[in-house]
Amino acid sequence: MSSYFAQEVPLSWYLLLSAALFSLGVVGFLIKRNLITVFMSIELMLNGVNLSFVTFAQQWHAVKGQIFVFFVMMVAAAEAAVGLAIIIAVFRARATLAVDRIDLMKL
Amino acid sequence: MTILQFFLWSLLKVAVVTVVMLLGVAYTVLLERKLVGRIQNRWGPSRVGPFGLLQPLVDGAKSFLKEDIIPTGVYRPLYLLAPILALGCALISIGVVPFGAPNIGPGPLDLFEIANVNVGLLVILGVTSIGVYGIALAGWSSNNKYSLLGALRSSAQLVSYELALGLSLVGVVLRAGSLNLRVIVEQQATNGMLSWNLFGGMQFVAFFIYLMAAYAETNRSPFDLPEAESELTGGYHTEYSSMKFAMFFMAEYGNMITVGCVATLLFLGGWTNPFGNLFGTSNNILVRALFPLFWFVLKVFSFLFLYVWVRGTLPRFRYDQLMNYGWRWLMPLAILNIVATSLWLAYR
Amino acid sequence: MHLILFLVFAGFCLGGAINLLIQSHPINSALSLIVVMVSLAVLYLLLGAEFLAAAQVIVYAGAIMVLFTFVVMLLNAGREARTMGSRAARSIGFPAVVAILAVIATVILHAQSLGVARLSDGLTNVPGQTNIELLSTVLFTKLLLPFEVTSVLILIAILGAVALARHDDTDPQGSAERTDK
Amino acid sequence: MNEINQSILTLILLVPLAGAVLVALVPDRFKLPNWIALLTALGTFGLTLHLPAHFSFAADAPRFQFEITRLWIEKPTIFYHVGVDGLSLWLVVLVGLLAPVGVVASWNAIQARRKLFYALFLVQQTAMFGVFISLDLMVYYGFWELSLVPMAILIAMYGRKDGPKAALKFFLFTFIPSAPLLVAILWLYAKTGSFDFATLRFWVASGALPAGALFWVALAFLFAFAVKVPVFPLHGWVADTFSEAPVALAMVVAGKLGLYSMLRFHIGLFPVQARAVAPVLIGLAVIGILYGACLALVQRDFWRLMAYAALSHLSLITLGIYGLTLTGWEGAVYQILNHGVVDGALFLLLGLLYDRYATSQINAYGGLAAKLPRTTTFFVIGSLAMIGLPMLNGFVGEFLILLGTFTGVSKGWAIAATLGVILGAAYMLWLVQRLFYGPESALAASKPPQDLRLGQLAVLWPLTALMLVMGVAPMLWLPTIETGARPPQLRTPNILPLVLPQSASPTSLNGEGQR
Amino acid sequence: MNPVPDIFRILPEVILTLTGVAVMLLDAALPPHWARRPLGWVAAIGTTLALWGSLGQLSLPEGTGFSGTIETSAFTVFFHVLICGVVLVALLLSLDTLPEDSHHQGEFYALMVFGAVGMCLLTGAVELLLVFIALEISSIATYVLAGYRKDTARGPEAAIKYFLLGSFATAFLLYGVALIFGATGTTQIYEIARLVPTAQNHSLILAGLGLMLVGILFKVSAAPFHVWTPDVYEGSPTPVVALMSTAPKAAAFALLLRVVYEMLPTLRSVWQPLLWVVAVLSMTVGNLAALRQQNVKRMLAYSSIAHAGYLLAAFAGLGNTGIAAASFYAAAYAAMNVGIFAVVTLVSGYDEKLPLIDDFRGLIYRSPLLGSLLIFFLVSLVGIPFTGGFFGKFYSFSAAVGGGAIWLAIIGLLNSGLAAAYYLRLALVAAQQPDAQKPVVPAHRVGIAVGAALLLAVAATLVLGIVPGDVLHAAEAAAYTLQAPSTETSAPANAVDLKMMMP
Repeated sequence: MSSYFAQEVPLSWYLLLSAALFSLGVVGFLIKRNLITVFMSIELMLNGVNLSFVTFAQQWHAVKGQIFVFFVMMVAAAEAAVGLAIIIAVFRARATLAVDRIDLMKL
Repeated sequence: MTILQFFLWSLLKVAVVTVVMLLGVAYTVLLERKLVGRIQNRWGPSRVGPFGLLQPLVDGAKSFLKEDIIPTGVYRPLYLLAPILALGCALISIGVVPFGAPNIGPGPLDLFEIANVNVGLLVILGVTSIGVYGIALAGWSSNNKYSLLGALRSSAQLVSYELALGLSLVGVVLRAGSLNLRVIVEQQATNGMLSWNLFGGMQFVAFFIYLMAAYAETNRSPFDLPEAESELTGGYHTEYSSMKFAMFFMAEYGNMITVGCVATLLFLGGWTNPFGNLFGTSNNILVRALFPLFWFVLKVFSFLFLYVWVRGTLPRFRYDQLMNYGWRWLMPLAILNIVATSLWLAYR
Repeated sequence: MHLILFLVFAGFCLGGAINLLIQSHPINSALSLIVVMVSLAVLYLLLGAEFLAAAQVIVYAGAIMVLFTFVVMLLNAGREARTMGSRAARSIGFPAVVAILAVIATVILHAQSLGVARLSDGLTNVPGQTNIELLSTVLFTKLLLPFEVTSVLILIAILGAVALARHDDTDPQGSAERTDK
Repeated sequence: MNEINQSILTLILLVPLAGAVLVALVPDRFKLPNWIALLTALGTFGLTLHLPAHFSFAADAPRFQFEITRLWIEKPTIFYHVGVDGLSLWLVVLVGLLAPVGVVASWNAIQARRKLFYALFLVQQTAMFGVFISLDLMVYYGFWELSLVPMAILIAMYGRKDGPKAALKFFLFTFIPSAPLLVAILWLYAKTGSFDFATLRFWVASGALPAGALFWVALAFLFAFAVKVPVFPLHGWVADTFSEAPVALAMVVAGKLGLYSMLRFHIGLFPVQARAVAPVLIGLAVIGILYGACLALVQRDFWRLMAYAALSHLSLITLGIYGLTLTGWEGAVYQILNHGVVDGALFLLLGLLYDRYATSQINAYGGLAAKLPRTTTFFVIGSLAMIGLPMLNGFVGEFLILLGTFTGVSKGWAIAATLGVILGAAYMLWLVQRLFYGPESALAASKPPQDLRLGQLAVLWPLTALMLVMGVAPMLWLPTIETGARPPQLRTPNILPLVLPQSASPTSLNGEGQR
Repeated sequence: MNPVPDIFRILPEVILTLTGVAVMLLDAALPPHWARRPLGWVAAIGTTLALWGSLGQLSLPEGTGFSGTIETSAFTVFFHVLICGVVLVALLLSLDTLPEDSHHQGEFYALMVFGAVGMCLLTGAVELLLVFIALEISSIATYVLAGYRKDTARGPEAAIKYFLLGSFATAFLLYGVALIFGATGTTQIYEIARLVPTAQNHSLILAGLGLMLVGILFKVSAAPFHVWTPDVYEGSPTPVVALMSTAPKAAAFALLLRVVYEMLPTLRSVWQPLLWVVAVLSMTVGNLAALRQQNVKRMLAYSSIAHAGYLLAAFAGLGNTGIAAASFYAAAYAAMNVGIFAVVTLVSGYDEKLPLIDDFRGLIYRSPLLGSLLIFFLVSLVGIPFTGGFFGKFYSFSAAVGGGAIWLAIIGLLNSGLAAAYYLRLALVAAQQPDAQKPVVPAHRVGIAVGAALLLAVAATLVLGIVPGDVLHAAEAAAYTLQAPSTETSAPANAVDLKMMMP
């Protein structure tokens, strides 16, 4: 099978992509104004990190990297459950998801 | 085999399978109408063609020709995307289903499976889980409270039962030690029906859970709450008409077929002969190619029959009953099944 | 082939990520993120991590993002205001992001002996052993404790989600309905 | 007896603490807290008297007596190391003496929450004793810091009008400078591995430590002490604290701790560095004398007047210390004692006036002499002692300091300082005149006269007698002080070996035994 | 090879997990109208058992279990005891202060205990994967607990801020781990330490270290990653603040110690200046901001930022000295902070009727006990001798001075002078005459549980302040086990010789 995919891509490209995703996530965290999208930006960051792990796993032939990603997914799922529950609680208490209006306590 | 050949062959397989699948969908609809008719002591469609066999074609034509209404309040991009997503996901998963015996075909080519993936089962689960979006987005983008409620119900239902569904398959995977569907089937091939996971594999509990979850996953009666006409005037596809409605319709039946395929592969021995080697094996290439296909289709067909039978028999659940059933009964049961299976495997 | 696939799906990834930032409606952002995740799954496949590719689709796209869209739909939050963040975020955050990206990119580009990606049989050297077998072997021997501990994590998440999302004044009948949120 | 000598200092530390715990536990009824505090204070005073009674003047007697050394914390090595020498001996006694005075002064003044007051007052006693007897820098620092807390709380809770503000000011003024002090101590430890006074002195003298850093370390020490004294530009807290603090605390707050610490831990540890900065301090001290005196002249509030008077007097003592002459030192230590005794008496009396008439505005008073003859008499005696009338104690101290300055430093400074003393006479006598003489004010007429009562007399008589005795028989005290100022092995007069010119070889500065 | 059964290596965690599960199941099994308070006692007993269990681990030979993923040593035991102690105090505190009719009380206790599992694991983990999961366990538990007063407007707000910023930080940490994995090919801390000196891609490690530091410093709320702290503290239930301002922080500091001293000791020249700057920033920012606060919890939040700075000053110390000082400070800080939050809980109540500093006016008149305790803990936070706070600062700064960072110590001590201003403000307000116009709100009754909690906190603070020897020994043993003895550097190398020359 692998003969079909003979052309190779340097791993650094993957890493750059991962860095880009991570940075875009950070940017999203900073500019997004809705709690849910802010949270999504964090997920984007995690995905960027995951790509790094998988790439490095390939680099070192170390399956640990892939397992790490597996765990990150599980954690992300747990985080999503809790985070969205919190978001729902916020919405119930404040009837808004706008970051700028969650400001009872000034940051 | 060059890369070009590989491409062409793959394209051919995809085309054939898609056509067969769509035909299957169409005739499943007919099958259902006929069967439900019989169950209710009437004939069902019988005017178009002999025994109404051409009815699906007419239905299709009707869908195409109807006026395509897009209500003004909808969120257009997603409204248009949703049916495509739904149908697409329903069709894709067939791509990893092996529906015939392996190693038949020129060279390394596998004629009866589009792609043999090591994690085939996971692919099916993954694609199915994406399918939720079609329904969710449809309901949401319709900008209609019935649609939204239907979509919310549906996505909650799908997410909930997907867990039970996935867990019910773990026992099978434990037995096979692989996620490759071909491996799973081969493992049940030794003694015909006796070595099926359903019987010899002691996975009847899992099969039961799978069955229940499958009904819920495909929004079929008795779990067809998302489109409960009496409450939701049609649920998530209330605002859809013509071809787009047909796509949802086809997606539902496509999912049924996929689910039937998976049940066949995982519990009913896939394409293998239920009687094992009782009648000996033939060396004729045609026999070797077509008999498995026959068995496979037969098994899927029986599964579909079961679907319709249940629909014709059981009333609809209430929503909280549905959720309670999924979380409080099926899930723990599935987990127990996993524990029991692993213990059994460990101490066998 | 590998190159083309990489370029295509990397493009999807970046496009999705940027779209996530641009879109003002949460649901569009969520869909963009799903695009990113599914494209990443393909990239994982290219990197020989087939199990992860499947898990990515099932867990991320199929479960986590469903929850997201579900909540977006449930709360029907509407478009977000375009304030582009606070002044602090603009004046400190963006330079910081650029700096981080620049540093990491430089580091990566200067990193030595980075190999090339191959769709190998999942890092394994034993013939016939699949990626998933290798993965599970390591997972259940060397990394057993983290795996076991994850159950506590999941337990906490369930406990917490239920405690937070449940209406306090409803009857126990209705609670099951919300367990999945 | 030896056993008592072994444990007397620990007892002195623990008895007030135990008293504090006891006060905290008993119910606030029948003036129980007052009595317990008084008994504790008297008992502690009795214990402190053990020290001069058994202090050895033998030529071969160790410099520090009643020493106790116990390992407290292994790493960093901190010893519970206490002991007294001639410098600290009388100060300990003074603290012991002022404790019952303070209790008596608060007897009626403190009506609410007496338990807390007396408990904290006794804790404060412990802290002050601790400062005077500690010979391990960490232990010393501990007590030094500890002394702030009860003081601040007491000022805040029992202060007059703006208690909390004054307390905060006091605390910050004295707490922040102790930051560099601690760093300096830590630096010394990092370099030498010891907090012990004697060890550190040896190290500093050995010249093994970098001189530049040592200069800053010494400065950090000095800074912390100078604020506490206070030395002229650092006196911002003193007026507020005096006018707000309860009487019992005002009489103990100023001077002693800082001045003693200067002698022991600045000059004592860093003679060379101290010598380098001495001229600056002399200048500041003289400014402080004049500045304090001038400000005291214009005050309308007798607490503030007393505060600036204290600034003036304490500056005089600082002058004595940084003149670096033996005469000056003896005078300084003696003057610390005088100041304690005299201020104790005066504050007690002013406190009574304040309690009675509820104002500290001087011009509200007048013509009290006829109605309160005893009060007037004691106040006049105290004032005279403070001014430095011959035959009273203030004279001896001031004279010694001025003499030391005159001979050891410069005539000009001495003359300037004398001018301050004269100004001191002016404001004190003017105060007496305004308070007690002249036409009877409306305020004085508004209340029925009530002169000193038995308890107050019981305190004031001994204090007054002490002023007289200290004035006529300074020889009872001075030898002891001299043993502290000048280690017993060197009975040579005048300039101390510690302040030898820098050209002297480092070994000659080693500890006690040379030349 | 390893004679100790693996289960003993995670004994406290196992006990805590079982306790949590028991509490959870009992909560589900008890009839809805029954009081949930006994569950708190179950949790407290379980935590105490876990504390004993971790003390029992001292008898184990130092080493790792579960294929080198978790370690037991004096270091882990030190932090386990610390964490279990704090959780115990927080549990006792919640027992008496949670409103009787509060919903999900059982879940509250279970979450606390489960959170402790994560924190304990975090201090013992020597595998970054386990570190990550443990960190998440403790974080998620605290996120949920932070939002527990969900009927108020501030509770969910606090939770969401904590959650978003916490997850954000975790992502950074994770990226750092990824880069370090990329440079070394492993995530086992010992192996990383072994491989780092010879690793090819040094810059990758540096970038990874930087990102990991960002993540960890977020968790310990050090400036400039502190912005979440005041809001979260203000909005969270006070018993939870008592917990989360101490135990997870202690665990995160343990992680920081492990990362910098055990995993990357060779990069000292890189991380030390970074932590130096962060320490100074934290102290200064924390103290300056605390000066302006009107809300007690916000003030204490900023003060905790400042304390993180003081603790970080210890990282300027060399080898064992620094680790021991940091560990000791963590203990002292935990003792006094949990104590003061206990007092604040009792004064302002679970529903926080009295959140402002002015509301504390005359506390000592309303409730002499609470007032005195408040002042006592404040005094300790100021760092007055004979309290834990003093020795904490003392060791921290002497480590800094020993490591050559005299300026850090000076800035730190000046800062603690600055800090005295606001601590004292609160203390003095509490000591003032009560406002006659204001209606007197009775302070919370001090019950058995809360009394025990306060007693523990006071005792710990006093013990750490008067006889710190034993704890310091433990901290030094911890430092010794964390770090290979070879890297120990003795600052006054020539001091020993000279001392021998002394008469």
